[in-house]
Amino acid sequence: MTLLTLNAMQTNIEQYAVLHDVTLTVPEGGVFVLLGRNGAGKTTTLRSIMGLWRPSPGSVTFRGEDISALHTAEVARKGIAYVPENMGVFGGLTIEENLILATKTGKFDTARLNRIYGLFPALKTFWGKQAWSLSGGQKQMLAVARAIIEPRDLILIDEPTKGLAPSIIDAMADAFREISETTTILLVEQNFHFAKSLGRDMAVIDDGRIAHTGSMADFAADKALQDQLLSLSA
Amino acid sequence: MTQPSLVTKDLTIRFGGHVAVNQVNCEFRPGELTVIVGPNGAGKTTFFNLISGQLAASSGKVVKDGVEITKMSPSTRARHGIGRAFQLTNLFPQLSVLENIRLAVQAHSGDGWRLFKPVSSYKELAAKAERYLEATKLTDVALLPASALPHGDQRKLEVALLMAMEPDIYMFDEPTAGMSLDHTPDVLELIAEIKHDKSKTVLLVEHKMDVVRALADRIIVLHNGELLADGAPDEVMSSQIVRDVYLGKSGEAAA
Amino acid sequence: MTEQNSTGALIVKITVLTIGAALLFAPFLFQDVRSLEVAARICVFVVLVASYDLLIGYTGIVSFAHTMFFGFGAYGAAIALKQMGPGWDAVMVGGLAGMLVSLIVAVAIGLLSLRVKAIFFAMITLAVASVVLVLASQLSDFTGGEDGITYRAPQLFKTATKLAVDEDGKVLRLFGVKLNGKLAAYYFVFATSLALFVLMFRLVGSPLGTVLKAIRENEARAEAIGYRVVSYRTFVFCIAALAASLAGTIYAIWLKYTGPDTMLSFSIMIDILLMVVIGGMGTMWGAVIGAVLMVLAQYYLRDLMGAAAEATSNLPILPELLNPDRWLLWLGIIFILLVYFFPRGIAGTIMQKGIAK
Amino acid sequence: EDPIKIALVHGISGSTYEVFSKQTHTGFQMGLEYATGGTMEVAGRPLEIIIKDTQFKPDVARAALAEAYGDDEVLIAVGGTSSGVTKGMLPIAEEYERILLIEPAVADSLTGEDSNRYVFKTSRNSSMDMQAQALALAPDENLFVATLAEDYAFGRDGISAFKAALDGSGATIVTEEYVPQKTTDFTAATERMFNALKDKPGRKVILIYVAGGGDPMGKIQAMEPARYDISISTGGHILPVLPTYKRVPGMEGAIYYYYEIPRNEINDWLVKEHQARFDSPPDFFTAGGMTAALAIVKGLETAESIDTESLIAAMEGMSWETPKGTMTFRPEDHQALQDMYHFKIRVDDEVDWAIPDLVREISADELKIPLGRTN
Amino acid sequence: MKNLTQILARMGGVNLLPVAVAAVAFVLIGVPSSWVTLTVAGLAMGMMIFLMASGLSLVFGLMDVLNFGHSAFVSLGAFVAASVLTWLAGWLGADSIFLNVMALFLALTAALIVGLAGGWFFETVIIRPVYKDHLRQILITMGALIVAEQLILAVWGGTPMAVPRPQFLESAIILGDVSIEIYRIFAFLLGLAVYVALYLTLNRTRIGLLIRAGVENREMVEALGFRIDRLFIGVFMLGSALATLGGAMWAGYETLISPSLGAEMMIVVFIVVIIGGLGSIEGTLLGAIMVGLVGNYVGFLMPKMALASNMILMMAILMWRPSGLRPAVK
Ligand SMILES: Nc1ncnc2c1ncn2[C@@H]1O[C@H](COP(=O)(O)OP(=O)(O)OP(=O)(O)O)[C@@H](O)[C@H]1O
Ligand SMILES: Nc1ncnc2c1ncn2[C@@H]1O[C@H](COP(=O)(O)OP(=O)(O)OP(=O)(O)O)[C@@H](O)[C@H]1O
Ligand SMILES: [Mg+2]
Ligand SMILES: [Mg+2]
Repeated sequence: MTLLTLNAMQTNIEQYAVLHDVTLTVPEGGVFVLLGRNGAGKTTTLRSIMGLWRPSPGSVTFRGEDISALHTAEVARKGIAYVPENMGVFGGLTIEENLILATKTGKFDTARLNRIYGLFPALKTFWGKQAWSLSGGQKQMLAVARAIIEPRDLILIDEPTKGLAPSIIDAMADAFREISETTTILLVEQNFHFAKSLGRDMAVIDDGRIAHTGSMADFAADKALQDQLLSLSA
Repeated sequence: MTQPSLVTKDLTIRFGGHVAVNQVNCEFRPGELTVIVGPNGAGKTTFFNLISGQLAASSGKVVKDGVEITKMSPSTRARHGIGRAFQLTNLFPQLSVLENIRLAVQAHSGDGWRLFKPVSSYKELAAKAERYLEATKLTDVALLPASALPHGDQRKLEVALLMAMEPDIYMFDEPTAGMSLDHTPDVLELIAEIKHDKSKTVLLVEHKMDVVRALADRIIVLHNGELLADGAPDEVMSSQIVRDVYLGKSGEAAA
Repeated sequence: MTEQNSTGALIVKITVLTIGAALLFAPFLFQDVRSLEVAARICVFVVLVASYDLLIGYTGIVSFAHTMFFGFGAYGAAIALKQMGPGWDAVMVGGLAGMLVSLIVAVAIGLLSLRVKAIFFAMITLAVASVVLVLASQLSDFTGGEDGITYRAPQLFKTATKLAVDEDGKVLRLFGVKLNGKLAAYYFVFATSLALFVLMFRLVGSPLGTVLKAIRENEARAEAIGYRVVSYRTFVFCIAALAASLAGTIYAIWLKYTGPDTMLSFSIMIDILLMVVIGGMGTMWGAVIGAVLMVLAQYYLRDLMGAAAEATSNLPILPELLNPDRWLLWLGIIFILLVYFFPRGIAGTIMQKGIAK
Repeated sequence: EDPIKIALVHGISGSTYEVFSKQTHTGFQMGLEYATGGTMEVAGRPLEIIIKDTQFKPDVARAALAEAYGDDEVLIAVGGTSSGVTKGMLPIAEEYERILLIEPAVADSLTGEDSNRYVFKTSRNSSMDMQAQALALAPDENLFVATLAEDYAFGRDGISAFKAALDGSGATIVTEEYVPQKTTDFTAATERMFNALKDKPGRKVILIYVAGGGDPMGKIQAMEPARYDISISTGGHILPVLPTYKRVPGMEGAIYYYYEIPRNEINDWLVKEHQARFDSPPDFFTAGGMTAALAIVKGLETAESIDTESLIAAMEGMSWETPKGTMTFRPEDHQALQDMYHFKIRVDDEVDWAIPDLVREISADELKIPLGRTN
Repeated sequence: MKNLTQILARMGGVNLLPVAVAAVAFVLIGVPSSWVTLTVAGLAMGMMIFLMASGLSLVFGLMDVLNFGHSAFVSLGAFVAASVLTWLAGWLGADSIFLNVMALFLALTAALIVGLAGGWFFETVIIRPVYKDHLRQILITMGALIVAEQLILAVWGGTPMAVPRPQFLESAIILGDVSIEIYRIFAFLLGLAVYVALYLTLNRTRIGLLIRAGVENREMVEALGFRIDRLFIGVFMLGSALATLGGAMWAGYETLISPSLGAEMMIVVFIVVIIGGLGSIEGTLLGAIMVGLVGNYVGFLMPKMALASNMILMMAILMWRPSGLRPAVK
């Protein structure tokens, strides 16, 4: 079943046309990976879904409803969570406060909280500390934790493994696998190794256009295609 | 063996009750590239901050070429030949790429206090800045403000600033984080080049194992602020303890 | 940011040069009393605004004490001229004393508080400036209190002084302009202001200028690549203070009156701020344009609005809004619109235009 | 005929005092009207009025005045509103050798050392205020006074003038309190004055001399000085302030002008016309503006010819009629000597403000106003 | 020594500062009745300043907006309340306490409503484009201040305006040699109520958190599903309404007001916000009370120093605690 459809989306940032034609269908369940070089337009695609940039023309359809004109806050309330590239943690707030803001009611669901502690023990250690003092990787963990503290229908994640230690990346992969059983994840990644292990479907974006879509298994097997689209030959 | 250019003695910093760097003793020599690895929050960036002066040590010493620099301000340390690039990009956003680099060059040459001659009359300055622009392949965007660059180019500029400072000690903090694969080799080549100059000492924090393997002469491992292992790359990477705390399963697969 | 070669930059430079020429020939071009007053005020305020721009535009230091330094220079000259009588010795002594006091206070403020957060620094300068303002009113034996001091300028600048005489012993006229002391005074103001402005102009174009901008942009990073930020800040704070102090001395000599309302009050501080912003922060050209527009507005906007009110007198409401006494209201609105739509000020915005990408 | 040009150089924008300047202008216009019988002509020449704005800035004021003399070639300029601004204007009059008539600025120093022979002043000065105030207290051995003033030249000069007027009367000053300018809380100063006064025998008075916007009188009254038999005294004020005097019925002091006090033809006309035109009685500055206009017309009419020197000759020592009765320009320093009024506050619920009823006229010769300029 | 600091910290730390100051003043003043009069007056003055400062502190601390136009709202509140009171002068003069209170209530409500409306206008038109840009905030609110002052001048004219007060707030309670003005008691109670209300909203709800997070990263708060734009307007309206309320109370205290009233109070208000520590309502209250008390004590003990007392207090506190007494961010 289709969860999210991007339909001939064009996005301009100030006077620059960044996305030229992005058409994409994200099915419900599992991890959908979006790949592409630096500056290809991956982040812009996610931001356009969230309503942080406005695509025009083009539309975003979520569960059959056009959400491209909605305010970001309303998009979020449809059940879409966003983990931005720069993590977007609130440095002046403690870990606890960062997480509280991400809950619907202002109270924690103990089971979910415990699962988060299990995934990222560091968050428990620094619970009452202000987030600016966290290390780069710890901030990344907090950002992901915020997205999964509530049940959601779709999580948009922008390069979550950037700057993470290998062991954490593994933990994160496990976590995503688990989350993706109940929630769809749209994942932007540079770390192809990581993406390969998770993705079911995938797309490559290049210069603001979708250059390829297909199943991850096929793409992982096709070295020539990888080389052409991602300069992976090295 | 050459004299160490940089030595830390019992270097420690506490934030409240939390000890982020704990009694680290380490020596770094010219001509050697040391990669520092460790889990997130191990204290790698903090260790850099203590060496370059962004944070003041709670106890312990930092010694550069026999001179103790522990109490010096960051700018004084920079003038003593300690240079670093930052993990989170840290530039002069509204100044052009060229101006960014020129600033680093002129800090090194001590021209900051020239008051009344126009910048353009300093030919040597311009020539040097030009050189680093070319080295980092930023010539095309030299006149754009730094904030207008895409992420990858900003990371490169971060590296260019460090190069232009021409320090004795180079410290890179995850220079290729978030950089796509087509850009990464440029930066790695630059670092490798510095390594060839035998008078320079290089410290590198990096999580990407292929990068570590390609560049490291030596690896040290930090964990919970403590020095856990120190030695030749193969030796360190294959030790059980490093696998446990740092590499996890993927480490095993890769090793 | 290639300010050098855009067409916009050319426009700005030509404008500023035209203004310079107009100021140079002002006594001959506009032969009325008001114009000369306006021209002299423009000269002095260009220096004052340029020196303030060194702080706020180039280095990102928000200080509310700039009029205080202006006042030190002015009161130095004024008190010396009053006590020692009109003469160049008094001007020298007063001017130097003003600079010395400015320097000491600037160093003290700089070293004590340039380390604190920008907003605290602004508050501290505000506090110091208001203490000085009160002191000036309390030490009335010296400063004339609220009423200020009037005194005589050196002989050369007296209106009655004849610079050149014709056969009958009357003041010689050149293109209808009397060659008297007033003219000498104007050229004194013009020449000294020009010299100060050129010095500051060279300063921002030098390597030091780039360092100042770097500090504005990212202080911690400037420190990390080897610049002692506190020294640079204190230094530029002192330079700006000295320039303001000298501007004060010049203005005191021109006005022959010094009082809190002309030299120290907070409203002058606001004027300076308006001028910097209208002209465009972080460019010396902007200082000239801002000072010119604002001073012209202060002297002529009223008249203009009076004319407009008359012209519209048979329409409803408009004449009420265009009432000349409400000129400040309009200035405020124009100012808000400027900050809103042209955050880089007039010079900055024009310079942006036509940059070859 | 060429018009005779007169400039009004006041602050009409940039400060809340701009309304006072406008009152002065109204008074001036009405004065000319009255003096010329509505023709607006003197000696067959029309009068032309030019208005200049000082913006309450001395430098702008100087430029405006210079422009009036130099470009507009006015014969006489009238100004300004605040003393500091006016002080800056004095040398310009000397430079252009034209007359500057000061109205309504009050400072004594405007006719003092820094002044010059081109300056005339119709407005009262602070010494008049304070001496009249002292006389209104009927000082004797039985009187104990605590004074409250703002701590700057204006406040201190006022208190010295007050003390000088008490000299020899036997009255005692128990304490002089000076609070910073713009003080809003007078509790501390009041406690000090209470403590200094409360055990004294005889009549106990707190004298308030504060010019700012605040209302120290109301605040001291709220602390109930009556429980120590202490009474308050302060000078009269402009109409908008008089409502605050309703708290102190029976208070006595001295005032410069209140429209119901002077009994003369000119004042009657002024009050009637002002009521008719503006639906309100005239105030301090209207009366002052009119006074200035009357002085100028009389000067022009009596001068041998219409030029500065003849005018100065005519005006030195000149006496003329005003809404406040006869005034005289003292020849030495050109200050206009005038009567003041001793009043007592009466509260009438029908009237919006408290009414200063006349107790007695303090005539100009009772006041020993020190000579200003000697040059 | 260390023990002592710990004990002090447990007893309330910096919150004890006013108590300590009052104790020292008691010894120095020596006359108990004067001391009580001064202390009570100082506390009430502090509360009135708090009313004016709380809005600024709220906006400054939570939204990181330095609003120089705040003083215009103070003036506006004063004039609106004064106009309403003048208009209802009949009710004020009446003997019925009910009519008295109604007039007062209407005046304060009018001031509040004008503040809310003005705040809405100010946020949408003036402030919205300049969030996160301190310099432009200072400039644009300065411009707004000029415009607002001119408008007040245009509407009410420049003459001072006398403010009638309700009968039951006139005069003082006399206990022995101590006198306590009733108006000050009223101001104190109102200030206290406002403080409690603010404290509860900011600490017992997520609103405070949301605003702080929104200042740091507006987009992210929206991405979490909150309409931060509406919240910001709300905070700004509240801040402005507190300013007009403060102005209205101040008008009643001053009884004679002029349009420059707001501008004259501004320095004190800034000092209070700074010494209290950015963004904390507790700090602002503490700072306001310190300013009120110290002003009175110094005015009594060393009148010569009264002028500089606020500045000295600010300098001293900043030397001791560079980010104020109780900064929101520790
Ligand atoms: N705020 C902006 N202003 C101007 N150009 C922008 C802005 N944000 C992005 N761009 C440009 O849009 C293009 C696409 O950017 P985007 O951030 O979507 O790339 P990306 O695929 O996420 O790259 P990366 O891997 O580096 O994160 C880039 O060329 C970038 O320079
Ligand atoms: N200024 C500070 N105040 C308090 N705690 C801090 C501060 N700086 C760092 N820390 C803590 O010190 C620890 C080490 O942080 P550091 O940034 O050095 O980690 P790192 O090894 O660089 O990790 P990463 O690989 O994720 O960047 C972290 O737990 C962090 O929370
Ligand atoms: Mg991206
Ligand atoms: Mg790190």
